Amino acid sequence: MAEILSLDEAVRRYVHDGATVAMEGFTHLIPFAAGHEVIRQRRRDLTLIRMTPDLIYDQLIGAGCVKKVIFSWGGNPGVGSLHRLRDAVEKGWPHKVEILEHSHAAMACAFEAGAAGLPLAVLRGYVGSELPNVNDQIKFIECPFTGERLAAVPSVRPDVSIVHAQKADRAGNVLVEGIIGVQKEAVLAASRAIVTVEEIVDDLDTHPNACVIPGWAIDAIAVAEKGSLPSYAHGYYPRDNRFYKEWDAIARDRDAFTRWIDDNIMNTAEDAR
Amino acid sequence: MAEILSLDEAVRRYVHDGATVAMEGFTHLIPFAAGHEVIRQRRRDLTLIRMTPDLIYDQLIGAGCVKKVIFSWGGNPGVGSLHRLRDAVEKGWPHKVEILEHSHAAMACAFEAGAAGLPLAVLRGYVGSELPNVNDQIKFIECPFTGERLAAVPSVRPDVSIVHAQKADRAGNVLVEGIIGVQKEAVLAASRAIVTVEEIVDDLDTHPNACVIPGWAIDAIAVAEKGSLPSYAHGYYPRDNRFYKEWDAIARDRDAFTRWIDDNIMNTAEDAR
Amino acid sequence: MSTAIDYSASEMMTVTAARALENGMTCFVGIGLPSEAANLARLTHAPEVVLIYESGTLQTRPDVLPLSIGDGELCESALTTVSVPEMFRYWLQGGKVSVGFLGTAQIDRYANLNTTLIGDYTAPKVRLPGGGGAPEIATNAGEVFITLKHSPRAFVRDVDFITTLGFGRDGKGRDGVPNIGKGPTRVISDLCVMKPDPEDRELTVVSLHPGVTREQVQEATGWDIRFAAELETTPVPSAHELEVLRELKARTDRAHSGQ
Amino acid sequence: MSTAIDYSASEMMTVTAARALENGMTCFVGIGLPSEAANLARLTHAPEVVLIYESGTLQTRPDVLPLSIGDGELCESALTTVSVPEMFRYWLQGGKVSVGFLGTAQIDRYANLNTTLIGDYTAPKVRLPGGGGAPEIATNAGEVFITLKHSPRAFVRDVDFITTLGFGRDGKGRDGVPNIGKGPTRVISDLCVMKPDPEDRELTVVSLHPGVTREQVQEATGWDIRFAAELETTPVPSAHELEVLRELKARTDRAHSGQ
Repeated sequence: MAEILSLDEAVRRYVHDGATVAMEGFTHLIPFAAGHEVIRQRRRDLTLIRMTPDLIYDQLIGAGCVKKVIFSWGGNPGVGSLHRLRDAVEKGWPHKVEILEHSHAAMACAFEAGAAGLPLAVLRGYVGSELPNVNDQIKFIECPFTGERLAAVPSVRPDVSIVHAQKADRAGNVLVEGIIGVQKEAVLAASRAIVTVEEIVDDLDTHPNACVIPGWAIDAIAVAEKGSLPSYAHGYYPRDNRFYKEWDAIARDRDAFTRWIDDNIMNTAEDAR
Repeated sequence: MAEILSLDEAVRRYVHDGATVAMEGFTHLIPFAAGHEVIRQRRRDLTLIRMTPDLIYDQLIGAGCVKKVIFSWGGNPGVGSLHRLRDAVEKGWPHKVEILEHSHAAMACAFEAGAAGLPLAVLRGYVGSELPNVNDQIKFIECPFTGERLAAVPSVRPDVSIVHAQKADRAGNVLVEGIIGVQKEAVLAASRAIVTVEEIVDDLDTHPNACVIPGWAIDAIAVAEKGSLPSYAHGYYPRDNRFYKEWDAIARDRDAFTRWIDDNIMNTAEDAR
Repeated sequence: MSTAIDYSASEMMTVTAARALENGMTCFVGIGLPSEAANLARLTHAPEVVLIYESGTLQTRPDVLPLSIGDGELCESALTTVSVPEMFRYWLQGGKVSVGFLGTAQIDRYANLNTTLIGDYTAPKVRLPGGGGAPEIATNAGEVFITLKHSPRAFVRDVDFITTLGFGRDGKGRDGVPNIGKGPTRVISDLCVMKPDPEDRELTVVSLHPGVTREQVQEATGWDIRFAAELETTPVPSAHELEVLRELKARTDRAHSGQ
Repeated sequence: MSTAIDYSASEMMTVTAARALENGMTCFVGIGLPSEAANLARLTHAPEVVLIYESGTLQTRPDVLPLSIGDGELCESALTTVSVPEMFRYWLQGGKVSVGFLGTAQIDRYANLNTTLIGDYTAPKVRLPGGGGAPEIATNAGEVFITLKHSPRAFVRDVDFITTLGFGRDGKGRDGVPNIGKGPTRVISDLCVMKPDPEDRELTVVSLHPGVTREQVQEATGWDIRFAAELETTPVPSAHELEVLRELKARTDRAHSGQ
């Protein structure tokens, strides 16, 4: 049953050094405030899972929180590279980061399978791709009915998932709306789930088939206003595309990056002040 | 791309003798008007797929349209048996009907896999059940990552699926709302799809993550007002529970059944007049 | 202040079944007796019990009992409604259900359930509705409660067909199976409460309903049923429970006969 | 009445790519150049083309080009938005996509795409973003269009890494594979249009953009590229196409530079 906690407390309680963590949000509703709190609490040796690492993982990697990244597309969308990810992979700064890469289809199916409690996802995928040569977690099975060869990947089952959503009610039921990505799957696949929200309301005031995650499937709810900036929250605020562009210059340079982390994360007690 | 047709024309064009047909709707939105049209057009040798056969398949079976039924729960919900199904299976009236039975979980996964274009569905199912002894379409595979034994069933991929929904817009995009069952999956898994709707509107007037099936994934839309009675349409009319109870007496007796079919289906040019 | 209250055997059964549920449980509810008991629990001592129906309705609070597993009432009073594949994949198989609450046509001494048929599969004496959600509810839920009326035709030594696993033909059907729930932990009839023996899993009477004798239970059971060493007497329904149950059933009857 | 109009090579590329799309197609759109071309098609000759983005937005009609694959504009202007697993399972793998429209960092003579890395996998010279949706778009869509700028670093004889299948290392990568799309049927660059040879699948120039010479194409290509016997000249952009494209880009720039 979801407890309503401060973000500081939620991260402290559920995100431990060495944990496997999925912070999801497909371009939309990326849980930046929570990611910053993880950096602020100096978590180490995390295995991060995410389809599209985005700036949030670039920041975590550059800040030295990360041992390994499992992903399917690691770029700054519409802008270019994730320079901190590249620097870690190519040059080992601040230390070497291991990567395990999939396709989107496989990752999406792996989140789905994780939510469905299965050990594997089966898909018609990776045909002719050389990704299976460099990722030993991609296998192939034979359909017992048709003989067709299909790809299989392990399901995603993080120790902790963190997602951001528009709102929760007082019982901790959460509404996710708009581009919902793999957020519900991330929450359901994880042993523990933290959801940050823009606000807590009396009534979710929604329609019969809305994407609502019940409070009893969540461990902690934390209010984080503008908690997904520079990503966006449908119905609340738009994507800060300018920041995504500016990030390119900040992240290219180790010193500029470190300064940005210090000024915007480490030397603030909490986000957004 | 969906064409807007009369129900008569839609069934004539897409439902052929010998076809594999799924008419879905989990208690809600059962496409009775379309089922009645199939009876009226005297289709024969159909293989019917449906999680919960309900009265609609009882009627089709009793009317002699059916060769085989693939299902997971064949009763009159809250009332008792489907007497026409039982009479066909136990006594061969009007002729022998073959059955292939699954669990709900397996059927639901098989519809999902059909929509996902896969040849099989994998689930943690049938453990200790004797259904695999009597259904040779239930097999077991081993997870290549964990070694766990998991059930596998062929995906559902009907020649035609027929579902009922609340409304379509003029481009044939369909809104399904409330208990959505496996309707979207049935439509997407089939080679051809017919959707009957309560009404055609200018604008579906819905929310970002509503269950909307695009017109280009549907072959025919037919207006069938009250087209799911005695089932119901969320937002339009309630379930006719009394008819479900009355059906028990009608269906128990071959003559009463035949009379009912004649009076309510065969001797009417179309439903609901 | 309590006074003796009249109640029927079936009310005794429903109230006892309802008491098995508690706040904090997430219950996947079968239609019929389980649904009646689960909603009674919700309307009395367990207002926070989460009820899930296989039609996709999550955390539903129906005002009247549904006739079918997919009545509109279930959707309208739910937190949200998901597709049926999602219900079985994410919520049941995904391990979010703590209790599966099932009815059945036949049950045997190892709590295996038969809802498929009486007789031989290829030439059935009676064809029953089939498995529905039960086979996977029974294995993927944390534990299973079962409720049905006692009769020698319902409580048989060995079911004609195992639709749904209790503990298998030999009581060992769950041993060594990975990722499987505890299985049936209690069976509530109109005569008594039974639990699987901790050693060999055979159903054992642990509590007799008030006024019911061992002989009555044995007569209504198709095998030599065991009784626990410390046999209890099931507490009687309270006036409040009976009042709520009767109002619920009256509301339900009115709702289903109208229209 | 038509007059000579100035246009850039990149406009030529976008307009030509846009013209590949038609009403009735369902197009899974990659971000960047494909997105620009697909929306130009929708705003000019193919108003009914259905655009799908991997973020889950079905049948979207953005007014400005999205910077990311999941901009709010895509959701707000979509018929509906589904989850990402549903997008990849039901809509792409389920066979509902007729055309996948992709960009890439590298392409080789068999139209294999590399978006993974330059150099060796364990010691990359340049680490690229990775596969994203492309590996399965390329195999599960009915056919694939590819658009990218011509350069010897982009058009290489053999890609360093096959992220996404064209026709494999030997041109036979799709032969005998069940349930696979036709693969790349055209590649549109800023210099020309290429199609796979019907026999051996090697990319062959079928149309030169106006004013472009064979030599220019060869210089910008990392292998001895073939030219079709009947080499065509790509039709020039119309004034209308250019106007719509320029307005679209101006709207987009305004939207993305403001907050």
